[in-house]
Amino acid sequence: MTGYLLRRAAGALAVLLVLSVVVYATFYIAPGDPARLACGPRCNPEQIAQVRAQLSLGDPVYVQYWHFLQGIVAGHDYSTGTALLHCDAPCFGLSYQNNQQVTDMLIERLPATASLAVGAMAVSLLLGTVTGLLSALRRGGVTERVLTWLTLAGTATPVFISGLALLMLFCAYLAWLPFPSYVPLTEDPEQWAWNLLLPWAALGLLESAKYARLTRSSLLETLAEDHIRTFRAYGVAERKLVTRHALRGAVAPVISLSAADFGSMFGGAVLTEMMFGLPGIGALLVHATVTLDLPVVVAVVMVTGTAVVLANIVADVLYAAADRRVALR
Amino acid sequence: MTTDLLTTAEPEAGVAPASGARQVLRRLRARKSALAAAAVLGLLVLLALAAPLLAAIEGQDPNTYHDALVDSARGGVPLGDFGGVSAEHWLGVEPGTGRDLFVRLVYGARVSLLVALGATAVQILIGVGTGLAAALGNRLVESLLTHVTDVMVAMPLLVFAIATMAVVPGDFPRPLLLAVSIGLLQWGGMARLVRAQTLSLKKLDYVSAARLTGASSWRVARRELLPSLAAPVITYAAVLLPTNIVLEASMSFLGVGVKPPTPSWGHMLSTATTWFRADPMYVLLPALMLFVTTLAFTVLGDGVRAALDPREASRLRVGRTRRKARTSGAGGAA
Amino acid sequence: MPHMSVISRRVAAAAVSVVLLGGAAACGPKEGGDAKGGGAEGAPKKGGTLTVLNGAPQKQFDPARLYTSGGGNIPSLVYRTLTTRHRANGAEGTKVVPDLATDTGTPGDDAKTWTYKLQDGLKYEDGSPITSADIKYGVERSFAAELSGGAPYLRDWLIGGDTYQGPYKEKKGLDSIETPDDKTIVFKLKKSEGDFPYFAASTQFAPVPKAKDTGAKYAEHPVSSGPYKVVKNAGDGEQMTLERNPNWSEETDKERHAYPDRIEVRSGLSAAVINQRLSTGSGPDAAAVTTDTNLGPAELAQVTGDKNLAARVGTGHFGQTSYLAFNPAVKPFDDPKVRQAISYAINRTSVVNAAGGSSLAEPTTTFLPRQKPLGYTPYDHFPAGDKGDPAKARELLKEAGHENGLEITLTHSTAQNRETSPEIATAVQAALKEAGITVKLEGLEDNDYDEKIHSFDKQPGLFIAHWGADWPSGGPFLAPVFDGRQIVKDGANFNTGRLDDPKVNDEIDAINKITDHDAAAQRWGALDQKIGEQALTVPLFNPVYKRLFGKDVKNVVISNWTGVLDVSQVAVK
Amino acid sequence: MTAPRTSAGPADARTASGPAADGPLVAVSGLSVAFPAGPGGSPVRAVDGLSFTVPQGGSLGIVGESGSGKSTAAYALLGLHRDTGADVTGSVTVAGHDVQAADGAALRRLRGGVAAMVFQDPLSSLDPYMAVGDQIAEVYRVHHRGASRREARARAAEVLDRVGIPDAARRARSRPHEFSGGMRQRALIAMALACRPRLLVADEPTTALDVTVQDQILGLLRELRAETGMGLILVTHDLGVATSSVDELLVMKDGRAVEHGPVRDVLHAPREDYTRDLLAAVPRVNVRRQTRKDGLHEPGRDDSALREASVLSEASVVPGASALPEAAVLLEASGLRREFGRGKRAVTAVDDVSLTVRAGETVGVVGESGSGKTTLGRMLVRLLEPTGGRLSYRGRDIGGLKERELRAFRSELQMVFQDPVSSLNPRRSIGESIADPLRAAGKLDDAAIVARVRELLERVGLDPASYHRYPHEFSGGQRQRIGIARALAPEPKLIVCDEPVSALDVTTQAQVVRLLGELQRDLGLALVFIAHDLAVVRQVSDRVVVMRGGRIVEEGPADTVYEQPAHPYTKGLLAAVPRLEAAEAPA
Repeated sequence: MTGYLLRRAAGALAVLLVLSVVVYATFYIAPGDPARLACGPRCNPEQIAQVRAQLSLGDPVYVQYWHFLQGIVAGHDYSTGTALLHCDAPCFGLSYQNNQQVTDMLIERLPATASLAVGAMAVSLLLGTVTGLLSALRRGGVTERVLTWLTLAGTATPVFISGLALLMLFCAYLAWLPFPSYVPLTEDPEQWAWNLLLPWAALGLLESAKYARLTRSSLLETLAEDHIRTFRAYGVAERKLVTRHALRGAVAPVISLSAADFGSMFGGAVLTEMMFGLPGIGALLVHATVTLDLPVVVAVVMVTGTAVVLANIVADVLYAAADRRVALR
Repeated sequence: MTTDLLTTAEPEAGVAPASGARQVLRRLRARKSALAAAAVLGLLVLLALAAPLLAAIEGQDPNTYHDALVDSARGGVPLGDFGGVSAEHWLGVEPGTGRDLFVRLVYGARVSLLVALGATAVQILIGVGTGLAAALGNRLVESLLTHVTDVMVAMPLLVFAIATMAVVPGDFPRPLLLAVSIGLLQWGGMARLVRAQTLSLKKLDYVSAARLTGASSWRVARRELLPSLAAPVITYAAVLLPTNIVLEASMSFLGVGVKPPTPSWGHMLSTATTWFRADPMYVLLPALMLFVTTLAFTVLGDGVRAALDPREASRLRVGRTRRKARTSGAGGAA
Repeated sequence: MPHMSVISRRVAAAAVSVVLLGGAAACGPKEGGDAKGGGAEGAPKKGGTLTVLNGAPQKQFDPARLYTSGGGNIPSLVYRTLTTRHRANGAEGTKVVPDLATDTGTPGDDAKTWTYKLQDGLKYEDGSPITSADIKYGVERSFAAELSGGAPYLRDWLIGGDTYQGPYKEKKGLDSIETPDDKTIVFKLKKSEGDFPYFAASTQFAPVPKAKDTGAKYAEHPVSSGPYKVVKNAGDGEQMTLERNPNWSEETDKERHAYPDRIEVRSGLSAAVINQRLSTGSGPDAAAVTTDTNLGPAELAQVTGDKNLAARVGTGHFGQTSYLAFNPAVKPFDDPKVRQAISYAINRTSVVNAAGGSSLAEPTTTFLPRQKPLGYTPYDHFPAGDKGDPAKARELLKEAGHENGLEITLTHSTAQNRETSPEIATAVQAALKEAGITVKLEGLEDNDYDEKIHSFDKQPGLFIAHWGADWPSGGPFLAPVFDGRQIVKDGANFNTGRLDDPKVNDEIDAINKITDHDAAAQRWGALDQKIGEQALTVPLFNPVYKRLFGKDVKNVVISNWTGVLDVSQVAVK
Repeated sequence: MTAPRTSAGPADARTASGPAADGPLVAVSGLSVAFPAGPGGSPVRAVDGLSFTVPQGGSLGIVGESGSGKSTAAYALLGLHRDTGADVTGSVTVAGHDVQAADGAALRRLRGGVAAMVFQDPLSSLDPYMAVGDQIAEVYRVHHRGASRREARARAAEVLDRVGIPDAARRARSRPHEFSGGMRQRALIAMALACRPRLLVADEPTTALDVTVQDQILGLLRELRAETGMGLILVTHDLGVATSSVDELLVMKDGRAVEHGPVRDVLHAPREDYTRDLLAAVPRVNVRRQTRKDGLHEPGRDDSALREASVLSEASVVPGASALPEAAVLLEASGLRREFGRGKRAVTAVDDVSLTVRAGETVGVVGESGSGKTTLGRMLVRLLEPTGGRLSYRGRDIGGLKERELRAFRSELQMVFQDPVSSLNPRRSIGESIADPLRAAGKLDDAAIVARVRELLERVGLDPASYHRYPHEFSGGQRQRIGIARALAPEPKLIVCDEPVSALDVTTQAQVVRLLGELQRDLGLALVFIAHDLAVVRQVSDRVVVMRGGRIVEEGPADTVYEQPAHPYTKGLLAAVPRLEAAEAPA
């Protein structure tokens, strides 16, 4: 197990390294001059040159990249003009836009993203597995038909449609809920949940369809397995067959998938964050991309990449834990 | 699902495994929902193909402004009921510009379908290639490709999409670029699937038998593996298609999709969201088109999956069959 | 200031929300207008919490890095400057008035020297006195590369400004700023600048106590000289909380009212959400305003049908013009006849519709915006009527030897800003088609667009551009675009028409010497009319801004300087 | 009814299971089971008018080839077709309960409480996530509602102990994958015992097991019957298994009962041709391989058996391969090794195996599962690369050759695979599959290839016109013939047959074995015949190699190995093979 984890961790590191190189390269060839963007609308060439030097943008790209790596491993010193400060490892450098430590920016924004991801995941898992279960157990009935179509509709509705519909319905027409405005959990848990309800619902609904379908098919598959037949042949009631014997096997792939999805939600919920104005890292990323704020882009990609990679490892471990027949290699 | 849980082992003689396009089609036809979805999609494709013709019939084109049809003082809201529906403008006009909505919607279908299909094709191409190479190559190739796949899976699509849009010269055809970039960024799932399937297939005796003929590995892959991969690949592609439609719409929604004034549903939606109250038709039409298309693709995908393998969706039945085979024998009396 | 003033930086930052929203025309300081002091009934009182719902986060908060003219909106609550804009509705609000200083500045030496005296009793939030040296230091630090972002005028105007690298690298400071005593500060300029008082309203002229300067980190805890201090600045400027600064005294500050006790800024919101929240007005949203988001056409359509809502809309004007720009170095735009033909062919009605309709854009035939203080003088050299004059255009084309039509490319941005966006380009395309001109559209991503149109070498032949005023004066509106000495070959070039006419250059210098604003304005207007004859641009429209505010908001003031609702005037009690 | 009737079974179980201690334990009459058709097909009638009875404490073996409906019939005893869409008619009474009429609750009481079932695959038949003891306890509590968890666990440990699980109380906490195959089957039997049923229905209970384990399980079943007096219905395709365990035999074919009677009668005096054919086809481990010239007569067989035996003998005749020890050595392995995995996880599948195959001879390789025989076979044709040792073909070392270099040898070394389903590409016509090696060789033009394929099809006993048909249109035996044709196509010198007949029914087995024999005789092929079935191997081999744990434990001429086994393992193996003769011998 330890060996397995070590191997996966090494693989993950390699993945992240490549990812950062790709990001660097892509942005290096992208048109637009970050120094000019950072300098302001009417900078003259000398000023831009100064800013370029200050941001070390004059160095060859590999030198910049090397400094980036150094910063992550050892941190680095930087000048605010009045003082020499140390940016602790892992240091992703300073934003081109406002010279803030990118690490701080990330830390400030992670809670919103994490809140969204955790809640949406809970909503989608709950909704998805229950729906999937019901539709598997009520095979052929009206309930199944209704649920199947509902989940299909869920899959077919992009979050910018469902989110808008929810906002309009609950905040504008019915005014049951406030327009979402992120309140940190630590500040006011009740407001936190209240404000995140709609984003959770919008993202959760979309994702739940996937889990519903997976739960259903995997449950049906498990119910067709030999050991279910065994217990049926020993007079165990159908309900118990499902709850005691089929469910666990059926849920394993769902858990595994959801762990992997959880990772991608860290970077993938951009539209939801923007739709609801959540100050998360997805929104940060889009802003940074538009302004060619490379350090921020790289940092966010690293963080979300790490989340995805870690989540995949966790997913595999969970899957193996749930299903002893799978060996980790 | 009338799969019989207890007795699949016995009456096996005569029940053919999935093979032959004709059988798949027959099974597909037996599913009403899939048929309906196929019909809807057929209609959509027809609409998209016939867009210029339809525009001509209506007597409109997608880019002509109709200043007289909108109320300029009120933000350009269309004059008339239901967003300006009239004999000349079947579905009304776009607020502000007065462009014909019907024509823009059918032209939008072209973009959506083109990009989604193109992206799926790219995903299949790269995914199958990489998956095959990872499954058949030596340890080095395998671990390299596996890691590349991991990188792809870990990439935040939108960032790279935005970056790609910025990097590629402006005169490069946008739909093509969109298709290629969605395809280039989202093939990881397909590669993993193909790799896993190929690894199971590789263990099948007929692949060993093919190796014994002295055929080259490429020949083996082409003749023995690729045909068997078709079913899972098509199934997965059917899952990818609606995802790609939504991706295209999302990118257009974010402003990094096809360039205006080319009509695109996602782009229409992004400008339409604020018109929710003032001109509901403007939001509902593209939303409905997008919804129906995605839904139809999803339903059809489900149907295809069921038709390709009525027993177990996209999972090879190697393990169990072999066990069974050894004991009771899968075939009837010789 | 030019097109980019607000836009580039802010918009760049905000582009996404703009893009995303798709909706409302966006952000940026716009100025405005003729709103009557509106809002809820009753006299404004102190107290309560004002919520500001914004699209673009206040990413920059360092006084050295802010481009915002007139001291900005939220920043001007914290930073007082030598002069400031008059906080009044409409045209009255374009006047410059003293802030920290006792007057708007004493010119000397043909407006090459500007002297200011500070008021008595000025204090920072910690109670320490504000001195002229702090203002000098504040100006100096804006030269540091770490704190880039401000307007170029300090560099261009101050003696030695072009080489000075800021106080961190050059400890001895800038000699052209003198502080003979704690209350006096003197600026020495290379040339005459009658507009200096307007410029002195920028945040670069806010005092920064050298001892408290933390360089790039200063924005986190700036030392307030205004009525509020920053108690929280989180999420990269997305969430800010301002509270009263007890050491600010109303007696020294005639412009700011500071009615609310507390101001909460929430940004990063989509325009749709902001306007929806303002119109619903539940909970704290009842006492909310926005300083960067307008009503989009869709919302306008909805609001005009609702009396209660309509009463909560303020109209703002900001000196800005959207226009077609020609690059005469590219054929066939070297031929004045072709430029004129296009000027005749343009259909301003569809362009205005594409920009949001007649309530959000006013067609214009002059380059200078429709504002007296900027020098607006009506003229229409190529009368095209509401819908364009394709016949006249064809005629001119024929004369120019293009009787078989013409094929040209129009470059525009793909950003959804209703100013340089594809809808407008399409409208232009449709209108020129009538005149036999086939237009190929080249839509560029915003960064790419921005870089191309301002690059001397890569500048397209025909593109949609817009230009906004750094302050309400004709100088910053015309000079960068038409002054031949401001053609920049290796940097951002704004003289896109490449006009280098000694007569024009001389006139610009001459007007800059005038310190009487009204007199100067008249000359700017005449200059604009003169330049207009060359058809280097086709003016299209001036935007109009509609600002929605919460139902408990009182004392709404929208000046034509910024076009946005002034938070320093708003009361919620 | 020779089984001892004991009344050792606790009385409570009897009373709980309801009425009728006197009527027959099982009475089936006119039972038919039909499965609904797939799309476009007609319904499949798996069981057709079946009737039989089993007295209290009696035992019945239901034998038949695949598709005969034997398992379907057994499932009907527990009402397992209910709610599956199958159409069941006729009457089934088990210990006085009318299975057809029982409602859901009654049926659940019957299942496990009155009649318990043991399934074929012990691994997949147990819940992989649950401790074995808990699974048994759960079943116990279904039928003893008042029982506490503790009591249920105690009962689980008790029955596990009874079926011979060592340290039962502790092992009860293990999950199925921690058990060996034999132990799992014991656990399944323990589950069946838990509620003291009066009837045990065992569906191919030993089919997935090695022969030695099979022997133990059958022994256990006998013991348990003797001890508890419960009845047994044993469903199996293996006549040997059936005869050693039951009193009566029911032979089924195509859903109908062909023959029914006491074991001895059925074996000795079969009334039906089908039964006779079936018996004749069963390979016997204690019968010498026939050479062409000698004995058409086989002791202990009646005429029909003789007819079949003659066929068999013809099949296995080799022109005295054993008589030509000096025939050229084709393939020689020395110290051959193969490991899988790396580092600590490495598993040695084949360890230091040396083997010689001469032209025209048949070498049999026997061993239980996991003995490394398949790995060895695949190395011999170089589908796998040996990790150690030397492999030479006609003196040329081919052990380390690259795929490209191997091509020259590919046509000479061929293989016939076990699984008739997976050994043919379902998406290609059989003609194309057979033509593959010919096309790869590139010597013939298209017409010549088609002609050659048709010739090969005919040679293996198939219609040459079936070139364009697809594998699923053929039965298992036919598919195996196709596999053989494919192996023959490149005119190989040696064919490795990996369990070529173990997936086939006995009659089909005999035919395929005969075909292989003919081919060998006609074409002078060398064969390596790998199988777990000792009897089959004896019928075809000149020399036999016994493998265990990756090593060769014994090697020698077939008759020597079978009649005077030297190694104790070989002895054990041979002793465990169920024999028809035991029952055949006049009692």
